[in-house]
Amino acid sequence: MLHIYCPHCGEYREEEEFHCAGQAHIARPLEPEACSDQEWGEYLFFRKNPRGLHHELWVHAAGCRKFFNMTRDTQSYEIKEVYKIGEQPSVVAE
Amino acid sequence: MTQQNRLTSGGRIDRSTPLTFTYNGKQYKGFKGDTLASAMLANGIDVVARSFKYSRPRGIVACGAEEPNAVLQLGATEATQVPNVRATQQELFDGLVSASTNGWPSVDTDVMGMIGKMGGNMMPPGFYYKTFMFPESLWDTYESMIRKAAGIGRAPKEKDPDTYDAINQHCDVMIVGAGPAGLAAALTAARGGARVIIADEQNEFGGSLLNSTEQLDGKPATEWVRAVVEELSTYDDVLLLPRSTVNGYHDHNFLTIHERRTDHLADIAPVNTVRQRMHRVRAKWVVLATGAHERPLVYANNDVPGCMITGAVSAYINRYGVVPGNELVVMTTNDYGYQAALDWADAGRKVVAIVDTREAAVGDRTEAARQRGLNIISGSAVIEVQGTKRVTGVSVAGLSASGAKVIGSVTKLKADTVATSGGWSPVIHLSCHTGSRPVWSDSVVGFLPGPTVQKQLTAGGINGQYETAVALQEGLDAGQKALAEVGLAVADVVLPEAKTLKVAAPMSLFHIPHLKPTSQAPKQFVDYQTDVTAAGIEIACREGFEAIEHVKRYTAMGFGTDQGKLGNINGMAVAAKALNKTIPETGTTVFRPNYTPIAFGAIIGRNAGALFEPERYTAMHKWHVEQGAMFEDVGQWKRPWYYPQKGESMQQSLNRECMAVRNAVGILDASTLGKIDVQGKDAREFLGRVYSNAWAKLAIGKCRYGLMCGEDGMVFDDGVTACLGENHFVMTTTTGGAAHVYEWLEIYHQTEWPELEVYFNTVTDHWSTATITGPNSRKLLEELTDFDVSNDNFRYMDWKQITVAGVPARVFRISFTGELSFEINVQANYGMAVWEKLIEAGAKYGLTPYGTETMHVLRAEKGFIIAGQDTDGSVHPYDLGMGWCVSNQKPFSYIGKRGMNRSDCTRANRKQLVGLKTKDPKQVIPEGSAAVLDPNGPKPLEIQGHISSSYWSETLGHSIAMGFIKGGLDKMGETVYYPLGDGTVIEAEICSPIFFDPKGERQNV
Amino acid sequence: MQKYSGFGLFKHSLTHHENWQRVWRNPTPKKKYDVIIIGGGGHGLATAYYLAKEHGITNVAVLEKGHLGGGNACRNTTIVRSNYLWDESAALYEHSMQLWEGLAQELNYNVMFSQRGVYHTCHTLQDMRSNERLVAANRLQGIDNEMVDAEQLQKEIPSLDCSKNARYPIMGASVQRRAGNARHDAVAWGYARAADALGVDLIQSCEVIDMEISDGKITGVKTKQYGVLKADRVGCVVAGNSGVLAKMAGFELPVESHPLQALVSEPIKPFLDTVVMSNHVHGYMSQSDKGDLVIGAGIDGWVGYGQRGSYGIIEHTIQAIVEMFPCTSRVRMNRQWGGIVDACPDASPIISETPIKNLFFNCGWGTGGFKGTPGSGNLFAHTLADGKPHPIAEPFSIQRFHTGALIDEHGAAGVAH
Amino acid sequence: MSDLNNMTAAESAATKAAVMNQVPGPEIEGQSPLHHADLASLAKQGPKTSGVHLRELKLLGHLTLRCNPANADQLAAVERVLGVALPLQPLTSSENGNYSIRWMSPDEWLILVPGLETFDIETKFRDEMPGHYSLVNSSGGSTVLELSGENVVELLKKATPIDLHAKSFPVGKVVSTLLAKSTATIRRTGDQRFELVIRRSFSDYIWLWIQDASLEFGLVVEA
Repeated sequence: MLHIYCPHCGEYREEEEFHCAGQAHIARPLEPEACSDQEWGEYLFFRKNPRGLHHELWVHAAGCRKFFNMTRDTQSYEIKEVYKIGEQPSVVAE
Repeated sequence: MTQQNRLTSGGRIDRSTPLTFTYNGKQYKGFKGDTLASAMLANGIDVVARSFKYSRPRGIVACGAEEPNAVLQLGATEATQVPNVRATQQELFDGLVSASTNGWPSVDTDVMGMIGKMGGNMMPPGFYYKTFMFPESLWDTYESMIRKAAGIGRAPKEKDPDTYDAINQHCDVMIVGAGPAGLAAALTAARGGARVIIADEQNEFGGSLLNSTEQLDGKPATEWVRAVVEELSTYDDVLLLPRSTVNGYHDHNFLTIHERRTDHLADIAPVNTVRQRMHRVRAKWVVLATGAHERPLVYANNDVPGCMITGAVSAYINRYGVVPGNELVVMTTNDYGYQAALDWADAGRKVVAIVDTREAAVGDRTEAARQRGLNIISGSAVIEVQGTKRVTGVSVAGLSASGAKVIGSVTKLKADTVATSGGWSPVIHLSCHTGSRPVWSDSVVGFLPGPTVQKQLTAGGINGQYETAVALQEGLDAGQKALAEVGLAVADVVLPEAKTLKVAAPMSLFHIPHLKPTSQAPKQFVDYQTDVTAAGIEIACREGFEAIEHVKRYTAMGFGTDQGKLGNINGMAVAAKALNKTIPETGTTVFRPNYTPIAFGAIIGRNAGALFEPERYTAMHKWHVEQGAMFEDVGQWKRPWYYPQKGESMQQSLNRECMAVRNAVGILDASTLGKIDVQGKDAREFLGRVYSNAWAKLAIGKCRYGLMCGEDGMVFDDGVTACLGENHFVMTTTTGGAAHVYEWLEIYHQTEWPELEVYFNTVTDHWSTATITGPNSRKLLEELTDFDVSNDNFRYMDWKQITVAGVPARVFRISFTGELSFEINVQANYGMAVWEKLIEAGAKYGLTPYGTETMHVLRAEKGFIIAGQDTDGSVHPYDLGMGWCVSNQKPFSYIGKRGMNRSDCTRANRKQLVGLKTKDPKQVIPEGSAAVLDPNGPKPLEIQGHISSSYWSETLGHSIAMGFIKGGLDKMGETVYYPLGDGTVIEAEICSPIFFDPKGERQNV
Repeated sequence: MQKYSGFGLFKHSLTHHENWQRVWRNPTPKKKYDVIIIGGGGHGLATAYYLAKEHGITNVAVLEKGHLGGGNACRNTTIVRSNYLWDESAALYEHSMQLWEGLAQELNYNVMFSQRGVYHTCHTLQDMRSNERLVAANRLQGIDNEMVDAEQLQKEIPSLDCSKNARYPIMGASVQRRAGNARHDAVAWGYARAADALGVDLIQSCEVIDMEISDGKITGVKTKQYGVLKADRVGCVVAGNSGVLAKMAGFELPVESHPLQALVSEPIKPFLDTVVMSNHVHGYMSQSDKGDLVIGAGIDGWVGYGQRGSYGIIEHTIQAIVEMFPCTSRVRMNRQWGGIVDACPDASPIISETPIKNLFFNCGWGTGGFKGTPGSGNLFAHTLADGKPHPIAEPFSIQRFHTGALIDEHGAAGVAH
Repeated sequence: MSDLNNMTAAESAATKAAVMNQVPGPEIEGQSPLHHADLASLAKQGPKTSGVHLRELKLLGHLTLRCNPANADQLAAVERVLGVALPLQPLTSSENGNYSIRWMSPDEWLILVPGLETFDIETKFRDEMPGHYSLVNSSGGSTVLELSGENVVELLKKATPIDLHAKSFPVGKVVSTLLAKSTATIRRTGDQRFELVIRRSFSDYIWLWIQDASLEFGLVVEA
């Protein structure tokens, strides 16, 4: 069970209050019509899925209902940091 | 029965409180403070089980969680049966009823035992895989035979009468184990002002100190224990949990503690108390002071009742005042084994010999034994045991220095008990749970906790430190370290004086050789419960199962309910020897939760029966119940499904409800629909981006239907949104989709378009919605409002803020039935009041309550879809024939636009939603039926599509259906076939899904 | 290959089982193979076996970084069934089902395939609709699957609570009677033994650390223990590592790897002789021939390679089990563990060519890989032999995630299994 | 009636949002979410001493305000309307007589007021609040349970993963979190007293849960 620091509430909460919304920093193409089927497919479905550091999007669903980013090691499950939407991570996955 | 093995004094039992218990139908006596196992030994019960594979008689080997044999069925009544209870961990209570689980006709005289003797050689590891294959047809028979032999205890047949619960705990320091190390750590942390939880699986704190005659500060060690426990219980922030096993160590220092609150009192928990409780602990730091398990040695016939481990023998004598025999032979590879002989002698019974596999080991304990004049045979081993249901004697022979070979002659000694010690294995289970791999230590001759990312400290036996003085010191150090880590000052603790004994080096020996090669020697058991022998492990290795995981799986070693606490290391040693590798080379075992088994009930706590999952109710729920409504589960909601009247079949109810709506007026509780309040100057823009259709021109006071698609273009929800003000809208969603839609809006707002000025708020629970629909609905409404609800003043797709039945309301003139309809929304606190007024006033207009089923029929007559029923995540608006609900003029590329233009989404022959009219109007196509063009073709037949909605329409006097057909929109009038399970085929014609009032006149009147 | 039989067993018992042959060799790898299969799990071993047996390609190596069958092959809950919704998947899983039937005899290794039936219970009208749709589709696909009502279900499974007072009363169930369980380890070992006997090199403790790729074409792999091994074609079958190997080859997959947990009770006397799964209350259970209740838990919602998940999932799963089987409340949970499942967005696998020539991937089986083992291996072998997908495998290409031709089996895949 | 509509028109013009007085005349009795449980009679019959006390603070006005904490004009407006400032610190609350404000999220607050004042306050907000904000009346959608007594912390620990130790959960703190299988906004109002804002549709479940979980302590229902 992960113990997650909510950057909006400013304290640690149990994983049960959150849920993961997948890989972070996937921006919606500004001009979808300009995307090929291939590009749109990659935006929709293709993911980094790394063994190691990963940037994820989480939401404090049962708490403040705000989304935020998390940098987590997918092997050891260590959470390196959490940061708000629009912010950049200080620990970056390769 | 007399307790022939009970000492007249000593131990921690209360001889003034005798208890009666039953084992296999016979009554026995024990004392308060006994475990079931100690009481059984006191009564001289030797055979407690028959082994799983060979059905050999088995006796009690150990005195704790590591016991592999004494696994019994408990329970005085059917409902309170508990399978697989370890007698060594079950406290005795008056009236306890227990039974052995295998053996026919009885555990003492068992027919299978004969077969075990004869067929034993036919059952090498993996024998299942090598046989029972021919003929193929007989496998089912073979399997049913195999299953007859399966299992240990049995599940009750009745519902569990007990309750359980879970409680969330938070602390600075979680200490696992209340032996000397754990208590020292707890005392230190507590004095330092930390929030502490200390848990121990036993009924009282003290750990190893309870089993010995050791002294601290010149007094019995248990006095120090009492003092420490007394002090700890004075701190508000210290939680003491006896009878509580820390069973799982999960990520980020989350631990689960299984507390048995009443299992020591009775079969069934006292009224208003829970039988067991799970503590879900989040600890800043964890101190593992879990101690160590003694390893038995592996020798021929080492499973005969009377073969035990030395620590257990000492524990039964010192803690329970029970000597489990008369003539003891000890075999040991280390000094600690001597203690059992000393305690046995102190108890006044005969020590036949101490067989030490080492040459001339000199430590304080060995010397004590010598001074006592005990017969010590060095450089030798017990290579075989005689006896079947109880040890009758042993064969002792000299060993080569390495312990690999038997040398010299064999002497036979008479004895009824053999206690062995192959050294100790640190209890590292918890440290492995979070993925940390243990590390082998040659000096400890065991695995130690490996590196971990958890905030974890260890102290005492788990570090291979078995001297009390060292354990105390390590406990104190761990306590101080934890204090520092959580930012508290060093605590002032003085440890008691413990005598440190000199210990000679242990010998690294696990498997005692026999005169014959292992494959031919009498069985030498490694894992008692799964009947894994040294020979079996050698076979596995010989066959090429070389990875330790392969060995374990092929032989089933460690797969018992004790999870190999006694046997695993020995097994790895035997495998290593067979493969000419070292133990670390052979590989490590990884332990997983649970440390010891936990009742399902304890894991689920209160979330059972009525509290398994919430039932969500609307403000009018009580009324529906009183009307005898049948309910449909929609998400967590209970929605009225239909309202049967006396003697009505379901279809009759539906026909009545449908006709009432078409000819008079019906009323539906629509409160469960999701409602989201949308405010802000960009609300309109936002709607345009999340819906497929246009919103720019929706005027204040108007409503509009919208389709919501994913980025893949597939429809996932729909609903009506009303414009309440220039910057104010209220959106409705499907009942099941509400939460998802709300999060959908938030994620796009928060992550993609934060610049848009809009706020979303869920108001589903705030509004109660009563929908009145049918030709008489206006008349009914007129009675309850003085607002002019005429068609001129209140148009179709308008909403008005008026007063209904004296309650301020938002009324939406929208229709899901095709009839003139008004959806009356009032604050839920007044929902029932308005509902009851409507019912009262409606009587004269034939007002009829209807449920979700009738709603489905009525909307299907109109060809309206239900998201989730007529969509399945694979259809876009055009597939649904709802191109009219898509606006490609919008400047912004709304969610779904690009997706529904991918090549596969625009190809010909996609499955499209159409109506289906059966040739025989009376036939209703079962929902889910699949369409084919030629029902007589060869299988697999190409499926053209499926029926998503299908009903009998009383209004139209024939069946109606909606379904998907490849290229269906271009196939109007063509025929498709629906082959049914009974072999019949329904023929249907493809038509428009709008069966009733195609021009939509009725809703506009 | 040493023939296994009851008689053989007896014969060996006379010589104290000292003469059993090795089940497989421990060869040192050659420098060059026709085909290298990365991944010595069930699917990889089956692929090797069918390559040798059906395509006569025996110059094959299976590279396994740990020990054979040590991944999901030995961590799953062993359910085998073929009642999937869409024609494409039905064809795939039924192909597999037909290979299961008779597999023990073919491999001369008892994989204990037990066709004890698999029930999907329905607790809501929506459940009923989707199962009726499934049953209707399967019927036309030539796959056995039928509906039973609650009353009949109660007769067939007495320990299941089919009463009206459950939170979500059971309304009925679909049952595929040909479905059931098999012994997971035995499947991997049986394929390994048979492949080895046909000349396939099974290389354990051999980790692939890079791919030898030049102008868009793969020529071999670099291993930690044996350096570069050349191959004409490389097949990657590494559930739980697909993303990692794809990254070595320089592309991403429409796959995410999630923890999937499972658990067993202590062994108890058999009371459940079939498999019951509920998508709605989200739990499923069978009872092994040893007596353990084998229970599959859900997937964690985040990427995780640690072979462990969150405790909350265990709690929810057991809640569902006790809700369905109230008599298990006093039964005790013995052990839990976790695997890594590679999940595709449409809950269907990938058996496909890749952007790299001669490199093929077989992955994304999500929670349903075990049942697919024979079919997956059989079709992937065909793909590796021909250099292009078998017709049944064609729809399962990576391209479908670009065109949009997904095969959405979330309904049929249901609970994690 | 026409009043309501004219008023709405006016409102819409002024605030671009629809507001209405949702509370009818006194002749119509409101039914709180736990109305069906008839706590009043339970209070009469039930025990008087126990470890846990329960009281429903029913039919209060619940207003959800969402605005920009960095907008000084908005903050000032709130203070003008309620006579107390918005608690800007996460997980805190503030109160002024019958008014209390709970921090819900960086841009969201729950304002509790006496039921009959709801509309006036809503109207005041519409008059006073500048800029981009939303104000939503959610009075019908939730209710408040007051739980107190010597075992109240132990009871709540069975339902919520929040650390309730006074060190980390002082009086005045507010958290939105899980409550068994539902959710609640929990505010500590005393050493052994908490207020739980819960959702209407889950209230019966929570009522059942509290009865069950408090068996070992005994439950006193207060009117």
